[in-house]
Amino acid sequence: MSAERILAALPEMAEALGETGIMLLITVPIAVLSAVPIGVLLWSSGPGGPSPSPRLHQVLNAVVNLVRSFPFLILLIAMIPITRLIVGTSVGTLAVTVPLCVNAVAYLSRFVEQNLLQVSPGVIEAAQAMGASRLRTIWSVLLVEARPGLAGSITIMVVSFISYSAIAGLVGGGGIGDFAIRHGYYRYETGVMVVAVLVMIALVQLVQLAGNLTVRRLDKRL
Amino acid sequence: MSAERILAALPEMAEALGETGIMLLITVPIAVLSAVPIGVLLWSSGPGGPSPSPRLHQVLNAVVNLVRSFPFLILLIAMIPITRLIVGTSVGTLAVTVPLCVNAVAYLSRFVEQNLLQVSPGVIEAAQAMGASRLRTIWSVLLVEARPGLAGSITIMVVSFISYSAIAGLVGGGGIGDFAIRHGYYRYETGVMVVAVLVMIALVQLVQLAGNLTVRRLDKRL
Amino acid sequence: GLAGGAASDERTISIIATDSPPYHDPLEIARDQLEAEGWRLDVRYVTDIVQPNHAVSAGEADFNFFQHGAYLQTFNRDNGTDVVPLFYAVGSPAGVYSTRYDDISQLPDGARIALPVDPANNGRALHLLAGAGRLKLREGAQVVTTSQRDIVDNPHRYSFVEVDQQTLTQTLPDVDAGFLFSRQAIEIGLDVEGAALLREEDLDAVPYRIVVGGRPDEVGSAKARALQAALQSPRVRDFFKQFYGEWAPLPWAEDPQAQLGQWWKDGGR
Amino acid sequence: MITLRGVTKRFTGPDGPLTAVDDVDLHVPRGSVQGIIGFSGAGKSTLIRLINLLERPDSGSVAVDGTDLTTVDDVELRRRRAKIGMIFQHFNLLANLTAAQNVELALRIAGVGKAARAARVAEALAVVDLSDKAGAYPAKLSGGQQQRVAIARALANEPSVLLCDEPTSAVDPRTTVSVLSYLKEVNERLGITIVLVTHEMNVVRAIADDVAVMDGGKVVEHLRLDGSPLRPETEIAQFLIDDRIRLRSLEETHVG
Amino acid sequence: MITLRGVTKRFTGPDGPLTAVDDVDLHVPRGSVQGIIGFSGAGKSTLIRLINLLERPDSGSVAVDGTDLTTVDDVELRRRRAKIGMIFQHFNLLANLTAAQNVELALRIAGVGKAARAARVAEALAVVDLSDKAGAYPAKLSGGQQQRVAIARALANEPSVLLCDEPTSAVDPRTTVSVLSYLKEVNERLGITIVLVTHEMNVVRAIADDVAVMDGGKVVEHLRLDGSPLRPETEIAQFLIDDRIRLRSLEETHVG
Ligand SMILES: Nc1ncnc2c1ncn2[C@@H]1O[C@H](COP(=O)(O)OP(=O)(O)OP(=O)(O)O)[C@@H](O)[C@H]1O
Ligand SMILES: Nc1ncnc2c1ncn2[C@@H]1O[C@H](COP(=O)(O)OP(=O)(O)OP(=O)(O)O)[C@@H](O)[C@H]1O
Ligand SMILES: [Mg+2]
Ligand SMILES: [Mg+2]
Repeated sequence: MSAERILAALPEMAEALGETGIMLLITVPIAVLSAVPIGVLLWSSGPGGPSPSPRLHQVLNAVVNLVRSFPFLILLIAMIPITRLIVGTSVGTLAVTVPLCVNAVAYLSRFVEQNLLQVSPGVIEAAQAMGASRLRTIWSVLLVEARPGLAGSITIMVVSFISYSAIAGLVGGGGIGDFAIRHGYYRYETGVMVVAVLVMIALVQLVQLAGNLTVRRLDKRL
Repeated sequence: MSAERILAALPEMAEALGETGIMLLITVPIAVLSAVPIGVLLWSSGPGGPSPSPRLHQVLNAVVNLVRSFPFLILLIAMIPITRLIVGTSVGTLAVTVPLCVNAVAYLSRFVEQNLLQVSPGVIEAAQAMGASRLRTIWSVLLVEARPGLAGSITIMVVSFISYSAIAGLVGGGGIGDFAIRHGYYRYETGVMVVAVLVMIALVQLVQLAGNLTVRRLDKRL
Repeated sequence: GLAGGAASDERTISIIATDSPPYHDPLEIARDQLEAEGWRLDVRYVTDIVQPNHAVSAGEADFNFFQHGAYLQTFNRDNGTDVVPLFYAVGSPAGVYSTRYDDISQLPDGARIALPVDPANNGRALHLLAGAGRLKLREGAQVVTTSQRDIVDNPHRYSFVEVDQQTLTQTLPDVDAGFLFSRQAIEIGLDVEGAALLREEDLDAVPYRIVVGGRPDEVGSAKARALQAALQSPRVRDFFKQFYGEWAPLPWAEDPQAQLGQWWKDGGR
Repeated sequence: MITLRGVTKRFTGPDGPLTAVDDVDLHVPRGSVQGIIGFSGAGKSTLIRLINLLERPDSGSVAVDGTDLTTVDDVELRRRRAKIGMIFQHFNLLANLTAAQNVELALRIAGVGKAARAARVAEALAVVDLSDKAGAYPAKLSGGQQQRVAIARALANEPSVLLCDEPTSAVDPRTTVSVLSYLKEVNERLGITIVLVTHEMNVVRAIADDVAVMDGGKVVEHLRLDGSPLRPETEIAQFLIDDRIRLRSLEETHVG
Repeated sequence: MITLRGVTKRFTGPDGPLTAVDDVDLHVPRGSVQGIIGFSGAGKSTLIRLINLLERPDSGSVAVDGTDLTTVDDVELRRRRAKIGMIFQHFNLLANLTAAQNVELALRIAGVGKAARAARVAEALAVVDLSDKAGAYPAKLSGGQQQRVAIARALANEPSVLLCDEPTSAVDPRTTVSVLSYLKEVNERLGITIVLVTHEMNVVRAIADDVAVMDGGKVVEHLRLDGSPLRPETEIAQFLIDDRIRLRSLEETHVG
């Protein structure tokens, strides 16, 4: 009976996987593209950064902390009007990507800041001595040296987001995590849940493997 | 009326804050103490690490990924028998710290691994040349050099966990995040929720500030 | 609270409850009365709907207060638990509402309909639609286990989106129609009866009454009697009247065990 | 042409403030080679870093080619810096770029077009005899090879001023000759002004026109290297100029 | 006493495999000072790193004090290494420890008791004339000061073998004299065996008993420094021995 149920649930599971895919495909690029500049600003405006600006740093810091303070569920609810404005609806996979992005950006900005702090001050000085503009220093020096660390952080984030989709179910966002909970937990179809969790584990292993390989390929220090 | 409700909710909010405190006080030290050795093993057994061991690395990697694959709710449920064994109950603040710890350990282990990857290979070689044992190298060299990065990562984790307690509410774990959700989401007491969120924001700002200061104090490169 | 150990001492009544108004406020009112009588009420609020039954079953709490009878019956069957519906608290009627249409006949083909994601009420919404002839469900499908998979014919090509109970009100403007509990319709200013596209005919349908659950050995116990008296007090009645309006269904005198048993024997639909 | 006037730079040391560069006046005419020598910690690196404003002076003015750099805005400072090459004591190579990419970076920053870059990278690497290591990452290079990449990076840009902080500390005599010959050549051919910190007197002798001797943050003596015999006045200069190592003099020289 | 036999080490270079050390035999008697010179990239650092097995040889044996290190287990290797001091070309100081803490680390690793450590740290820092910078972090030290901390760290342990990779590359002549005098002193007094890579011939002359000349991974010549005049046979040795810098010889020497 359980096997039968699992078979019956397979198409729906495939759909859920697709939803997770959509969420990641939308969230991750947006998060990376927004978090890198924010993280760079956080770092460069901070004390010890190349252009310290206590005011800007405090504001950015506060905004990032603000977003990170919200439990995701509250963020999701609080953002419904904005979500509706952006994607036209407050339910479904697309709708959930909006708070997911906001959360991801805040999360990743901190990672970016942290990675930049690890870059050797010497190479930044070298760029300055060559007369590099701020943007050029960031793009051609800082991000190049921080690349392996950033790849590692992005991997950590993507993995988190695979299981995060569990909360997306609250507004019909779907995804494999939501699927596992709805079937396995609420409908007691343990077999289906186990399969769903196995799929998630496989997905996470894959992402982590790809991430680790990327880090190793990017890191030229050894 | 709202002001009145907020006032009435204050003692309960204080209690919730206390619960968050308990959760953090239990979870963070355990997470740090367990994640550091696991992260060190992950790093040292990995390719490029000082004692590469593909088998051990794969096993550790898989276990960490396994835990990180589970949506927190499923982890919480799946662990109930273990939780009951350890703290004697499956509901309440203490009960929720068990899965919270497990999740935190997996999460932080990755951070530790990532931070160790950033330590300059030269100082590790220097320790080896001095005849340092593996443990000594890790303790007196690796962790010393990774200290600022680790402090940053722990800060990121603590901040995450403040709002994480929202999920703890599923099984009556309490905490300020849960308080906010119960009042704001389930009881529509928006005023109370706003106050709770403000408290969380203040808490997060405080933690982040302390974290940033610690990082800056520990980092001697500039 | 910082929960330790199992079902507490003689004069402490421990209960696990949901933290929504129809559960929270009566409990707080009951607390006063119980304390006056020398009881201590230890409430643990949870948001999950699975663990409370397990916790009571395992003796970690004396009672729970979060579910309707239909959910409890099915839960017991599916999980091998034996939680007994001790007494009723209040009826919890529901309906299908819309901010876009006034009548079910206006609902166009292909309409998007919001369902609660929790199994206790997910099937309930589908049965409402089936009852009105808008779609066909598998023969013999029980309310609590019914899901979209049980739809055998969907002539109007409705699509469904499943959201959390609590977000049903906020997401209603984004769908063509959605399931709401009566109290939710009240909260967003809808006319409970007038605005409904579909409404559960029997305002006070037996299986959807909220029950207080406990282990079989609590039937008739001193704690159960004290709790029942406190949750069915005049002050609680006043609260429900104020909360729902005069039609508040309060079938306090009836015996949930017998009624739900009968309903279950009849096929649990 | 470089003119420092009353330049002072203070740091916070382990026990209290520390004047690393103390009221230094220095004039380096266009096209000349200025050597700087001094004991370890005398303030040589700090002084050279003050010239392109990597360290901002606490007081005093720093003029390069007639403009006081302490007064110009960021954009102008960057434009100026692009024409001031620098070889760092610690190389400061990017670990994630190959030797060639490290050199190319300097050209990209200077706005050299893609087409021209490859040729100039190859040329610069050839000067330091590293053509065969163009594709190697710094971690896989020997110490001397890393230093040579740093030299190539500074040369590639055809700067008008070149600041060299111990540019040959890690390289063997042959490479030293090769690097110095090249420096001398560009100095004479293109009129590049060179400031060179070193502790190797033979390096100074080979190409410097004038040597400033630093001690405790101050320039305590100037020696002209115009072929006439050197007559150092300060004890420090006398010691530094004499590069024979006489271990027997341990008692007198060991200060610790 | 150090004996290398047929030691070979290969790396993967940017274009194919690269033999950094090629079938080298080397015998350094106990208590003697072995110099190693050679062009940049000749394999000097690799060779010295092979002696304490920081690089494992692809073939050949490495014996220190009679034991072939390639055959001992980890614990024994560590015990051995504790008696082999090393000064790295790139210093490799811990950025988050002060100068004193960096030196103390070596003592802690060697198992020196807390009471004894403070005195020995102070002593080692005094030898390199850095007592006033004991509390400074490496980032706040000049290049030469950093190198001196690295020297103090290697000396503090009173090793029986000392491997020095360009130990005076960043320091001025006075410090060089001071360091070399100390090395000579411990060498003579305690019979410490020293291997010294350098590109400064005056350093070699001052303390080495024998100089190995490396080229392309091979030891191509040995020069004894027993006071008799040097008669280098290979061209390389001739070039290296002559530390006058003659820029006119550019045409012949510039290989790039
Ligand atoms: N980890 C490595 N991977 C690949 N190639 C390396 C590595 N380490 C060194 N090499 C190469 O091996 C050769 C010898 O390097 P080594 O560091 O021993 O030279 P060296 O004689 O110490 O030179 P220098 O005087 O410049 O320090 C060089 O060509 C170098 O590029
Ligand atoms: N960032 C800093 N913070 C504090 N003190 C510093 C800093 N940089 C340098 N110093 C100190 O200033 C003094 C001068 O340093 P500088 O690097 O200019 O010396 P130097 O002449 O280049 O020495 P070396 O020949 O050893 O490289 C030294 O005592 C050093 O410790
Ligand atoms: Mg210097
Ligand atoms: Mg070397």
